[in-house]
Amino acid sequence: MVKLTLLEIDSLAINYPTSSGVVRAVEDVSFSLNKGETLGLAGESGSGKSTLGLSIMRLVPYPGVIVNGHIKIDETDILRLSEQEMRLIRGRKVAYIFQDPMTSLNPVKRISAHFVELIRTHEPKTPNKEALERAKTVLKNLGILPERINDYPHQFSGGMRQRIMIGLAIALNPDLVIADEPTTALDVIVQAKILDLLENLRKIYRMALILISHDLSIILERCDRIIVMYAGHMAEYATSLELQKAPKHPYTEGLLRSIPNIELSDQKLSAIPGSPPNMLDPPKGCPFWPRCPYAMEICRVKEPSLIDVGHNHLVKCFLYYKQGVNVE
Amino acid sequence: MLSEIIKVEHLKKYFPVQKSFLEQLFARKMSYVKAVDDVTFSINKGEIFTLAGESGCGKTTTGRLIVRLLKPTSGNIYFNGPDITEFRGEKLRLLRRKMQIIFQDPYASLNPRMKVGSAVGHPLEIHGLAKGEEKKKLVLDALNEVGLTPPEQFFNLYPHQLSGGQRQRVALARSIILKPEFIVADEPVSMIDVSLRTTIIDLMLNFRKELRLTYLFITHDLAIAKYISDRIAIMYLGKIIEMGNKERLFLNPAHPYTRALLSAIPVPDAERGRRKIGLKGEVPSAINIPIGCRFHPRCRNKKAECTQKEPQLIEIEKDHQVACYFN
Amino acid sequence: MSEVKIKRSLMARLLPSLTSLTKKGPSGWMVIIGIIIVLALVIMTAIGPWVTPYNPSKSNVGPIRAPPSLQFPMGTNHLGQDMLSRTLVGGSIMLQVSALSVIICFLIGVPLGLFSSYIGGFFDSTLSLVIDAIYAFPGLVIAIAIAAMLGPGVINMALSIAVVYIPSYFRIVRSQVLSIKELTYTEAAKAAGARWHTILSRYIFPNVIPSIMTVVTVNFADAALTAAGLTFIGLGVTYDIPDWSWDLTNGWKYLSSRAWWIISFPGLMIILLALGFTLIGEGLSELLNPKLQR
Amino acid sequence: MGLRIFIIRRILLTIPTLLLLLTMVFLVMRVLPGDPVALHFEKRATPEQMEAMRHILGLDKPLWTQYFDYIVGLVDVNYFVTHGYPDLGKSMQTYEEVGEQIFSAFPATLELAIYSMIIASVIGILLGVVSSKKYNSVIDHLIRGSGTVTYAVPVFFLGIVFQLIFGVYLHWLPTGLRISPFVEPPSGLTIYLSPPSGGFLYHVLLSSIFGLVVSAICLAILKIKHVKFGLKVIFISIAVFFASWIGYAYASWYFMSVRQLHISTGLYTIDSLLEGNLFKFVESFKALLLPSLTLGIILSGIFVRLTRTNMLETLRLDFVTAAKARGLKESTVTYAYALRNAFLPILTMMGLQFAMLLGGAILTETTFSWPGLGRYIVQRINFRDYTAIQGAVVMFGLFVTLVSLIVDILYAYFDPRIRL
Repeated sequence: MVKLTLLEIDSLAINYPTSSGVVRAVEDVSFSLNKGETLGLAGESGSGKSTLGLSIMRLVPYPGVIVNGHIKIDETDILRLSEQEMRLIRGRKVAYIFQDPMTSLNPVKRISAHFVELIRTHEPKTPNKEALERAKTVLKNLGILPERINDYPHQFSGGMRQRIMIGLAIALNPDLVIADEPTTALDVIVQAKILDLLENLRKIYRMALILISHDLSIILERCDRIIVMYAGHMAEYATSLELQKAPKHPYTEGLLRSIPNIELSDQKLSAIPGSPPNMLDPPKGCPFWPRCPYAMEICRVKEPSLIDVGHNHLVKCFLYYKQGVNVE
Repeated sequence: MLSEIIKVEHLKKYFPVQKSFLEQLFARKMSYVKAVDDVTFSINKGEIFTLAGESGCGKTTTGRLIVRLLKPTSGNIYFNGPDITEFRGEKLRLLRRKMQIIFQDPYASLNPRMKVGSAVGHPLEIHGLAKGEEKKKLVLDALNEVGLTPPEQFFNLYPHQLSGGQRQRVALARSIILKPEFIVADEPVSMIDVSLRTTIIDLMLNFRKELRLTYLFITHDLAIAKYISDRIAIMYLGKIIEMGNKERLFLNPAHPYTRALLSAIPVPDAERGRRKIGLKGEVPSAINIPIGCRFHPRCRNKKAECTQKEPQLIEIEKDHQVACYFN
Repeated sequence: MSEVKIKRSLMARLLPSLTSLTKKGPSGWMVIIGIIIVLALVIMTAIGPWVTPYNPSKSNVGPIRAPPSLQFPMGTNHLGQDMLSRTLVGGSIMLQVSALSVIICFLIGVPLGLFSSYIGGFFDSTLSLVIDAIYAFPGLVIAIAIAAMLGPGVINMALSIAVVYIPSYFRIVRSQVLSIKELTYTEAAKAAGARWHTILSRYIFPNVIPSIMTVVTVNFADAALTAAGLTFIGLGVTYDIPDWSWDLTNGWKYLSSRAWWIISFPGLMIILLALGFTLIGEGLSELLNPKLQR
Repeated sequence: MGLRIFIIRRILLTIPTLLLLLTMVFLVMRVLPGDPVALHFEKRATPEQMEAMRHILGLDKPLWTQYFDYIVGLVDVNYFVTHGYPDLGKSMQTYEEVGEQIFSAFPATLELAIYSMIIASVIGILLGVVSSKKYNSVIDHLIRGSGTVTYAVPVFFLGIVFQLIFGVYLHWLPTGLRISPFVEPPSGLTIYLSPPSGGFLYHVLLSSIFGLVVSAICLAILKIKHVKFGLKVIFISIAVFFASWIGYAYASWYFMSVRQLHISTGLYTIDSLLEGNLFKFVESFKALLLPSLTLGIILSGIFVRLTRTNMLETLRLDFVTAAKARGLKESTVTYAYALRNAFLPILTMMGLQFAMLLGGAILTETTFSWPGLGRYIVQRINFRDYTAIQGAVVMFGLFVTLVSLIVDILYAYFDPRIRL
């Protein structure tokens, strides 16, 4: 089987210049994603995972700016595209699903209008009627009665709206779907349903998926590969099996030990001491060192870079440097 | 039983559907949201009892009713024996020293214009228990106990200078400063970063030992519920549908809703694909609750009687009760 | 002694918050510029009587309607009064009227809003209905009707303006209290056994103050403009004391004589005064808008 | 479906609101300290004269009776139909009907209000959108700054400056009145009906045919709306038949006696167009230009700020980002998504700002000698003519209530969520 690289991100850095200083929301992130693969982005609030997700759409919210790096989709560097060219990639090649289904649909437009608008933006020659028919088919696949296509968003429940969002995402059969906390606002039963739906549709349409979540359990359950983000940095990158079995980064290790597992009884949880850094004033050196049980002298001074510890398992930690690193 | 600290009997809370003043004049009839609809349970001294369920199931309302932040529509609440449902004035104020509540959102539960020190010390002031230096000492002790060290440094900070986890610690300190016997913890960790949740939970568990506290723990996260609690009650649409000892309930879930709920919980395990039990439809509105068993429209194996009469909680094994005709 | 202490702590609090405003971008600067303008005008009006080149009320100190010259930098009006002197001291009535009306509004609107929304129920609904009706009514029409009933005078003007703006205070306080009541820290206080007046004074009121501040500043601007309007249609102070709006009105009456200086200078002063307060108000409301903060 | 119920309910709601409003006006005018009659005469009349005046105005009656008379006068439909204006009492100065004076002054205010509202919203919304799109840029600061300055300018000052520049110095535009005093005011559209032919029978026949046609159309509409045929439908169609039959008969009788149909709005720009007289249109438009620009520009400052804030808030919402993420065109996102939603709170505020506009209209009318309600009220204040002031205030109140009714219905029309 030939693996085709769909997305390639290279040393990406995103800053938010604010009145009280520059927030380096994403720093030195590089990874690639093959067609049809699933990748999980795990991290706590403020870890830069959503900014990273939006940057793939080139929609980093104001005042964020991409200050360094490349984002290539199918070999095209999207950072060099004109706004017009980029617009045609959004929704057609890459689709995005947002966290809160209650606010991500236009409240004054019918569901049908959302679909027709989308289809006719990217395929202007499609007649209205045909676009409507296609929308109805999509709804049917999502388990929503096609008659409800003329309803307004507020007439649907949260779970239903998230289905509609998924429908809008897959309607043009994109190569990549980015789901940013798609179920955080929903209850567990609905969450499981939505994630199942996403998984099934992904398989049917052979799409790649980037699942962004603060919940490592969901990501472990659903993704082939995982990136663990911490304070804008990629702490670790590995397959989910390897990440769970042999976590390398102390943060990943701590995270895995603090998640309760309903299948186990008498589980002993332990917390990561301290709290996430203030992004306006991050610690010097490795951002994790103030909370790290293995912190060394060098960690306070120098920032580690990503190193491969075998089988494309990357980790950003001095513990895995072969020889001593010079402290400058 | 003497060891019962809280007993709740047939507790109900119906909220009238809010309408504007002028709309009320034209409205045909009042409709109600039946947030809590006949709930009965008791909590033993020193135990952690969990109310779990999806959003809108009435778990938070039950917690607020017990600490008397809301007035029940009907039913009774007993605390250490006497019925506190009708307490008011000074009696209620004295009662409030014994029971406290911790809220979900650490960003909304602290007054932004009050420094940490005065926020934590305010309950002492309210009840006239300590003043000046004595108060400050008690506050510093409490801050120390919740792990905000050094406490002197946190004493003069405003809430906006703290992180979410630190704020929740302040809330915890505020709730234990009166040395209560009973605390309602309403989703205390659901808005805190994953890596910090365990700290808060561990603090709560410590206080149980040290202060011989009893908790009513309210959560939507059954994995945390399993970790922390002794007994669990599952609520659905304002009613407890299954209740019992933690081990028994998780080992042998009897209600179809509980089973679906348990199967839906994600597990931090990359290896095994778990089978999820789907449920059809969605939770109906609490204004029009289905007749009979309130779960029947979504149940796979319903029979005729489920649509007619509501099943009551019955004991299926020791310390394990279910409200379902199939047990 | 304690007063000194209070003053000192106030200064200690205000100064850093003023300097921190400069870091908050254009909105912060708007507030600072507004404060400077207002302070400058207040100081000018206060020390005006001692620095005027001529007696501002004295007629025929120069020729009638003389254009600006070295002797009369802002010209003279139809009575031969010196416009510069009149402009220097002409803010006093507007400042008095607007300050007085703001105080009345504050003293009535804020407590009314606090109690009404905290108590809730029928009292609150009825009161809100009445207040909303006043709010929806053209403000100047109410002010005119009441000023016409009460007759001219500084206090009467202030009263009629106050009636117009009390609803703004009531509404903002009420909506704030209602949203703060939803926040759990008031519930936490209640659960801790705090009495209602403690909750109102220590948990709710301090958090309402910022939004009241924006209303106060906007209200100052509106009151000044309304006062000018009332004077313009003859419901202001009827005797001749130096007043910007009075001068402006007179200038208008002799418009065909092309004496642009009689209207321009008082008009610009009114604009400056209203602008100062508007800048503060608009800057503050942008800074405090939770929907625009991230 | 839901919209209709909402509209009916909203219309019903205006009744208590109006009652409240009328009561408040009454309270201010009668209960507030200060005797209108004494104030009117300013101590220049004997007690007997004042007593006689009180008697004429009915002020000697008990307060409750006065209140009752006042409300009844306003809702007296018969009076309204026969006179063409409501009973608002007699002027203390001229002893003429206040209602008549107010109704003749009102169109001038309405015309001014409409034009300045259009100017304010066009300028305000356009600049507001631009400003929010260019958030924190030089353009944004400029627009925002000028909006703030506009807000601080007294409306009459701007009016005076305009008069000075365009009237006194440049002589481009008239500085007062609705139309030059040498031009006859436009009369509106007059349709001359041909003299009636045929006799009584002819009219009966014609009107019954008309009734049949109308009820047939009515049945067809019911059919399209899938209303089930039943007793209700029969009843409705019979009622419609009789109503249209009588209506037509009355109309044809009326026109027979009048023989000409006169349509006039009282708005000079529209009436002159109806009349087909372009010269009058230009004249009245020129006269309208300065006052409405003055008022519109002053008000636009608030609209800029409102639009900008609401747009900024809306542009941050998820559905706007989501729309961009679907690759929709920038213009679609800005207008169909952001502005369409931001427009709802703007619309509400527009309703409230209308009240402010009327306040500004009083000053503008005074500045430009515009013979509207505002100038009327100001003139009457100088005479201390309290019945007239009260009447004018009531009229302003009715106008505002009507506008807020329209705004609320529009809101419901634009926002599907409210129709629940």
